[in-house]
Amino acid sequence: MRLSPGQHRQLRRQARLKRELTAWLFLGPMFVFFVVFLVVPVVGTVWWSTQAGGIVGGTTNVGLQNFQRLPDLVGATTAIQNTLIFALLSIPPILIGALAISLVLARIGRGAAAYRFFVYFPVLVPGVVAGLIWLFLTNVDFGLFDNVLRAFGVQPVTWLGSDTALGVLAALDVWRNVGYWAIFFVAAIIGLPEELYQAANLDGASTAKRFWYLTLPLMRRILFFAIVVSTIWGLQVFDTALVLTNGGPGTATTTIIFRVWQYVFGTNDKVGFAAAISLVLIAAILTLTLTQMRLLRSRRGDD
Amino acid sequence: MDKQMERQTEELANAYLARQMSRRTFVTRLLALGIAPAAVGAIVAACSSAATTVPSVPPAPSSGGSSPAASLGPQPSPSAADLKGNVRFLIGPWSSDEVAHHQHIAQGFNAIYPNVTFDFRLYQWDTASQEINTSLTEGAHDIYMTTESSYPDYESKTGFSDLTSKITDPSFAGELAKYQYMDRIKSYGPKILGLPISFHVEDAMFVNMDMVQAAGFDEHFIDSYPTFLDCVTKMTKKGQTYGMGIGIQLGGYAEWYQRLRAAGGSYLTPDLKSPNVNLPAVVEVTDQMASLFKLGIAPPLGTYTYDAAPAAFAAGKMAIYSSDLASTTALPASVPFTWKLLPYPPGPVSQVNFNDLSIYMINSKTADQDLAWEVVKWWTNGSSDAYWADNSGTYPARSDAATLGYGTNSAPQLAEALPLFQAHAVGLENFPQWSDVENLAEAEIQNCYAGKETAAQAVANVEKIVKQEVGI
Amino acid sequence: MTTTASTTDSATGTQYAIEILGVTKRYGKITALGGVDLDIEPGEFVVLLGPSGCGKSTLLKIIAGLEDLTEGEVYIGGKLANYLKPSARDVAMVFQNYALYPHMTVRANIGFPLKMAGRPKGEIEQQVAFASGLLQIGSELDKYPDELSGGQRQRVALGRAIVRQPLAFLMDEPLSNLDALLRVQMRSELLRLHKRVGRTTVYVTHDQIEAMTMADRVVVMRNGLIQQIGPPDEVYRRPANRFVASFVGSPPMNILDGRIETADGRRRFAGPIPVEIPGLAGATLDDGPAAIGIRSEELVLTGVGTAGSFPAVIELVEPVGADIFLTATVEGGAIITIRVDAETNVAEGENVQVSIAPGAIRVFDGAGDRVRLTSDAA
Amino acid sequence: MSAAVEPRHGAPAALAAIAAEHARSRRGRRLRGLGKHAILIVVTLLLVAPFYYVVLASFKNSTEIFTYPPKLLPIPPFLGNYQKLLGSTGFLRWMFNTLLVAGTVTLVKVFMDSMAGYALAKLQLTGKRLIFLSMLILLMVPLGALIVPLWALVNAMGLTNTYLALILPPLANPLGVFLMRQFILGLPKDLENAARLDGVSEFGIYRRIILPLIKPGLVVLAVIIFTDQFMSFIWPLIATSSDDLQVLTVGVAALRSHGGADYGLWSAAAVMSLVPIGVFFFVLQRQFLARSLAGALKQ
Repeated sequence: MRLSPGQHRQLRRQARLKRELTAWLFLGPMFVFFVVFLVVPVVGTVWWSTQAGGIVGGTTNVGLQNFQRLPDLVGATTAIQNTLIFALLSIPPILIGALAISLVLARIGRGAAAYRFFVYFPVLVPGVVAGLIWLFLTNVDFGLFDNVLRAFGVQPVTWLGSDTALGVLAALDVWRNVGYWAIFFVAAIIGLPEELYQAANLDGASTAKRFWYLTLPLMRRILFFAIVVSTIWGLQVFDTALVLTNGGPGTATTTIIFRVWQYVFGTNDKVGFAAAISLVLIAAILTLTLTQMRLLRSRRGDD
Repeated sequence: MDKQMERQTEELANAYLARQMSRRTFVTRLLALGIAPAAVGAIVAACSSAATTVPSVPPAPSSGGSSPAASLGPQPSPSAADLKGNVRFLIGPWSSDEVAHHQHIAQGFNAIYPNVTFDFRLYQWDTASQEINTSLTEGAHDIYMTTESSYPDYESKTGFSDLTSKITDPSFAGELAKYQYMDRIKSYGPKILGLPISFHVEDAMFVNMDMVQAAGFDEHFIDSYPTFLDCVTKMTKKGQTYGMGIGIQLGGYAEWYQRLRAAGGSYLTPDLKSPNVNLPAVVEVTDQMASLFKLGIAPPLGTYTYDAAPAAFAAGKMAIYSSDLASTTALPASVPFTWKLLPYPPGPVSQVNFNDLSIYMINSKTADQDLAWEVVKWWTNGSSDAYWADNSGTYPARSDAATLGYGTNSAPQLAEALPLFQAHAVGLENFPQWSDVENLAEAEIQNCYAGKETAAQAVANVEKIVKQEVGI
Repeated sequence: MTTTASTTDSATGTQYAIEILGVTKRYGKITALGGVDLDIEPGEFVVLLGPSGCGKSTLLKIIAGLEDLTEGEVYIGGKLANYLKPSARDVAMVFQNYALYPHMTVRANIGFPLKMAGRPKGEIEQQVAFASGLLQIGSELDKYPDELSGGQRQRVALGRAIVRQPLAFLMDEPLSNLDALLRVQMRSELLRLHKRVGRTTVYVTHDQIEAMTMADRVVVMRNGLIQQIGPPDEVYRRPANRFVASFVGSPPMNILDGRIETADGRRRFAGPIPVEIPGLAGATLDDGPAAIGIRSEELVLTGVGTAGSFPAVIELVEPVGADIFLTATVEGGAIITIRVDAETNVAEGENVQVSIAPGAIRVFDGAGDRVRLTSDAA
Repeated sequence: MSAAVEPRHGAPAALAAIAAEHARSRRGRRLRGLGKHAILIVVTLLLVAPFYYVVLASFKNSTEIFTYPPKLLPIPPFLGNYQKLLGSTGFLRWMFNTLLVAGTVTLVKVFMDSMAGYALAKLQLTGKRLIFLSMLILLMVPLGALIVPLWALVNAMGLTNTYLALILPPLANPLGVFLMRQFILGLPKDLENAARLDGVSEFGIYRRIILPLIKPGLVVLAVIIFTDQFMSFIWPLIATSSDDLQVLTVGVAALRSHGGADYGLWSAAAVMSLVPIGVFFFVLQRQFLARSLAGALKQ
C-alpha cells in the first residue's frame, strides 16, 4: 500500500460525500415536499390534537383532554360508527363483485377491451360528480330507481331516507370502485400459473373446485392487499356524502372526515377535536398498513 | 320609456345639470323611476359630457382613510374619479340568478363610479361558514353577505371591520334611520360590523289553501296545534299527498328551534350561563313533530330535499311544506291552486317564528376600506334593497324599499304574510356558538324524526351539545 | 485527488497496466475478496478463472470502479484509481448480458461513449465505421439491439468498448450467453481482435477451456483468494494446489488420497495404488495425510508385468472424438480417469493394467498445497 | 398483457389432453362463452345505466325531466342546460383550473418522483431504507385527515388562494416514488454500469438511460397522478376561496346548492365534467387500466 490508511480514509470520505450529495440532488426535491407536506402535517396532527381553540388565532394546550372527551362528544361516535358501517356495507360487495367480474373477464376473448372500458369507466368519476349522478338515480319523483320500481308497480322508495342513505352511499361506492378491483383482479388471474390449471383440468376438477382450491389460495396475498387498501379508502369517504346527502338526514351519513371538516371550518374553536378525530383515523390507517406490510413480508416465503 | 317617465327623466337631468342635485342623487332618482341601470349609466354619461365644464360634485377630501376630520363633520361622497378598484363579493345564493341581481345593482353603482369593477362569488349554504372563515383569513374577498345566525361569532372575533364609527357618524344618521333592524345588530355587542339588507323568515309554512279548504278548514287551522294536526291529517292521502313536509330545509335549519322557543325553551338561559333545553314541554313539542313522521303525515326525511320541495308542493304531493322564504323564488310562476304563507302553530308557551337578517360586512384585510364602505352603502340603499329583496324572496330591511319598487316581482303572498311573521318574530340568542349549536342540534333532532332516538334522548343530546359547544 | 495519484505514479515508476495491491472486499461479515495482489503487464491477456462466487467478477468490477473496495489499492496506468469514477479510469467493459442500450440503434450504441466524451460527429462516424467493419456488423448499424442475434449483440458490445480505445478491456464472461458453437467461434475472434488491437485485457470466466485457450496468464481464484497465477500451461502442468489441479483441465486431474510414511529411512506414499515418486525424498514434507495427482493422459494402459503398473477394472467407456475417457476402479476402490486415443480397444468390465508416465506424479500435502519435488524441472 | 395469456410451456401431454377435452365439449364451451358475455353485458349495463340516465336528463328541460314514464331518447334534444352551464356559470374557468393544476402537478411530479425513485433504487444513500420505509408507511394517509395542520401550514406560508396552495401539497404523495423505484429496480444493473463506464454523469444516466426505458411506467404514473388530481375535492375546497381558483369538483359541488334545484343544469355539469377524463381514458385506455394494476403495491 502506497498511501497511508489516513490518506485513504480522507479520500474515501470525499468520494463518499460526493456520491451521497449526488443521490440527495435526485431525492431532494421530492423529499422536501414529502417532509413539509406529509411528515410535518402528520406530526402536526399530534400537536393540534392537544390544542383547544380555532385554526386561526391562539390555541391553548389541553393535553389529552380532547381524547378523553371524544367518546362523550355527541356525534363523534356516530361518525366513527357510520364510517365503519359504510366500510362493512361497501367493501364485501366491491371485492366479491370485482372477483366475480374478473373471473369472467379474465378468460374472455372477444370484446375484452370494450368490457374493460365500461367496467372501469365509473372509477374515473370524481366523487362530487358521482354524488350528482346518484341524485338522479335516487330522486323520489324522477329517479331511475323509483322509475324502475314504478314500472313494476312497486311503491317508490325514499332512497335517501335516514335508514337507507348510508346504504345508498355504500352502493354508490360499489358502483364507483368495483371496476377498479375487477381490473386489478383480472391482471392477477392472468398472472396465475397456467400449468396448475391444466393439471387440475386433467384431474377433472370442476370450475367451482378450481376456483376454490386453486384461484383463491393462489390469490390470497392479492385479496388480502385488496381488503386492506379498500378498507383504507372506505375510511376516507367524504365528497359523495357531502354532495348526495350533506351528512344527513340527521347524522345518518356523517362520516369521520365529514365530521373533521365540520369541526375545522364549520364550528368554533373545535380544531383540537378535529385533529383528535383525524389522529384516530390516521392511527387506524397506519395500523392497517403496517399489518399488511408485516403479513405480506412474513408470507413471502411460502408463495 | 313612456311619456311620463321621459318627462320625469328630463326634469331630473335639468336639475342635475343645474347642479341642484349631486350625481349620486341623480342616479338614485333615475333608478327609482324604474330605469334600467345600463340606461341610467348612459343618461348620466350623456349629461356629464353635455356639461363638461360643470363640476358635477363638490371636490372630495384629498386624503383617503378614516382621517380624524371624517368623524368631525359631514363627509361628502368621493368623486367619481376618486373611487377605483376591484371589489370582491362573497354572497349567499338566495335565488338561482343571484349573480345577475348583484350585477344589476353593480351597474347602478358604476353609473356613478365607472372605475370600480366587481367580482361575485357565491358560497354554498352547506359550506357557508367554512368558506367565509377561510376567505376571511385568506383575504380573498372584500364584502360578505352574512346571516345573523353567525353574527355573534363574528362579533366576538376580528375578521370583519368594525364599522361603528362610520355607521354612527352623524352624517350617516339620516340614512341610518331607514335601516329597520339596526337595534337587533347593535344588541350583539359594542361593535357594529355591518348594515342589514333583509329580514328573513326561516321556516314559513307554504300552504295549499285548496286542500285546506277541502279538508274543511280555513287559514285559522294554525291557530292551535290540535286543529293544525287535525287539518294536516285530513289532507294526507296515502300514496298521493302528505299533509305536512318538514325536515326539508338544509339540515332542518331553525325548524325545531322555533318549536323549542314556542315551548318556552332556549339553548341558553337569558344570562347565557346554563342550558335551557331539557324541559318537559320541549320534549313534548319534539315528540309532536316526530309523531308527524310516525303517523305518515310527513314524508320520511330524505324524500324531498330543499331543492325538490317546491316542485313537489306545486305538483300537489305535499299540502304544506316548511321552508325559508327564498323558496318562493323556486316555486313555478303559476301554481294550479291558491296558496298562502303562514307561520307555525303556537307551542305550549307561545307562538314563535324564527327570523334572521342578512348583513353586509367588510373584510378587515381589505385595503381600500372606504371604497368597500361606499359599496356596502350602495348595496343596502333603498333601491338596491328593494330590487334584491324582491328578486330573492325576502323582506327588505330598508323602510324606504317599499316606495322604491319592492313587491313588483315577488310573490304577492310575501307581502300579505309579513304582518303575521312580524307578530311572532324571534331572533337568535346572543352567544357566539349559536349557529354551531343550531347545526348540530337540528341534525340530532332529525335522528329522532327518523325514529332512531326518542324525543327525550334527542333533547338530552341537544343539551349535551349546548354544553360542549359553549363550554359549560 | 489527481495530485495524490500522480505523486504515487512518479514515486513508483511502475510500468504495469493494472496493479492490484492487497484488495479486500467485504459485504458486512462476508468476505468476497481477501487481499488480492495482481500485476498486469501492458498488452497482456489475463483471465480470471474460478467457480461462481470466487470473487472474480467482484475483482473486475472493482477495477472498473463499479464497486467500492474495502481495503487495498488499484492502480491503472500507474494512477491510483480507487477514487476515480469509472469513466475516468480509461477502461472499457464488456458485460455478460452485453448491456446494450435497448432504445438506441447499433450505431448510436457504438458511438455513445464518444458522444459522451464530446467528440466531433465526424470522428464518431469514422470510429463507428472502423469498429463495425472490424467486427463485421457494418450492415446492422441501423437496427436496434432486440433485432440482433446473440453473436451480433456481442459484437456490438465489443464495438462499443473498442471505439473508446481504452488502456484496458474488462470482459465479464462475455461468451457465456452464446450457444456452444458460437462460443468457440467468438473465442477465436476475440483472440484475433486482441492481437490486432493489442490492448491489455482482463477476462473473467468460469470456463477453463476459455482460460486455457485465450490467456497469456491465468489467475485461478477461489473463495476470494488467488490460488495461482501463471501461463495456462504452467497452471495445467504444475497446479499450485489440489483445487487448481481439480478445477483446471478436463477431465480433472486424478487425485488419490493416501499418507506419507517413513519406513526404514525411506519415505514413501501409501495409497490406493503403488507408486514410485522419484523426488519425494528431498521434498520438504512431513509424514501424514497427503495426496497424489496424475493427469488422465499421463496414465497409460500397459501389459501385465510392466514395472510400476497396477490393475484396474474399466467401469465406463466414453468416446469424445479423438480420445476416449475411461473411468476405472483400482483395487482400493478409488476411481481414476484414463485418457486414451480413439483407436484403443477396451470394453466396460475389462481388467486392464495401468502405468504412470514418468515424472507425472504431483504430490499435495495435508493442506492441499503442491509439494515441490526435487525431480521437478526448475 | 396478451403475452401473459398465452399458455406457459406446460407438459405437452397435458395440452393434448386438454385439446381433446375441448374438442369434445366445443358445444358446451360455446354456450358457456355466451353465458359469459351475457353476464358481462348485464354488469356493463348496470354500471353504465347511471351515465345514460344523466346524459338523458341533460338534454331535457325542467318539465321533461319530471315526466313519467320518462322519455328514453332525448329527441328533440334540449340544449338549454348546456347553454346555461357554459354561458352563465364559471364552468369553463373551473375546467381550465382543474386542467392547469392537474397538469402542473402531473408534470412536476413525474419528474420528481422518477428522480427520487432513481435515487432510492440505484444510488448510494445513507438511511435509504429508512426514508423508503417511512414513505411506504405514510403512503395511505389521506389529505382529508390532514386538513387541520395542512391548512395552518399553507396559511402560514401565505399560499392560501394561490395556485401554489393547490399544487404543492399533492406533490408530497409518495406513491409515485414507490412505483418509480419498482420500475427502475426492474432495469438491469449492467445498463447503468455500462453508461457509467461510457462517461455518462448520474444525471445523464437518469435522463438518457433510465427515463427512456421506463417510459411506459412514466405514462402510467402520469395517468394516476392526473386522475387523482382531477378527482380531488376536499383539499381544493379548503385551500382556496377565490372564484378564480375554483376547480371543477368544487365548482360543480357549489352548483348543487345555488338556490333551487336546477336538475338540468346539474346533469349537464355532470356530463361535461366527465368529458375530458373520458377523452383521456379513451386515448390512453391501456395506461388507465394499468393504473389499477399499479395500485398493486404487491411486494
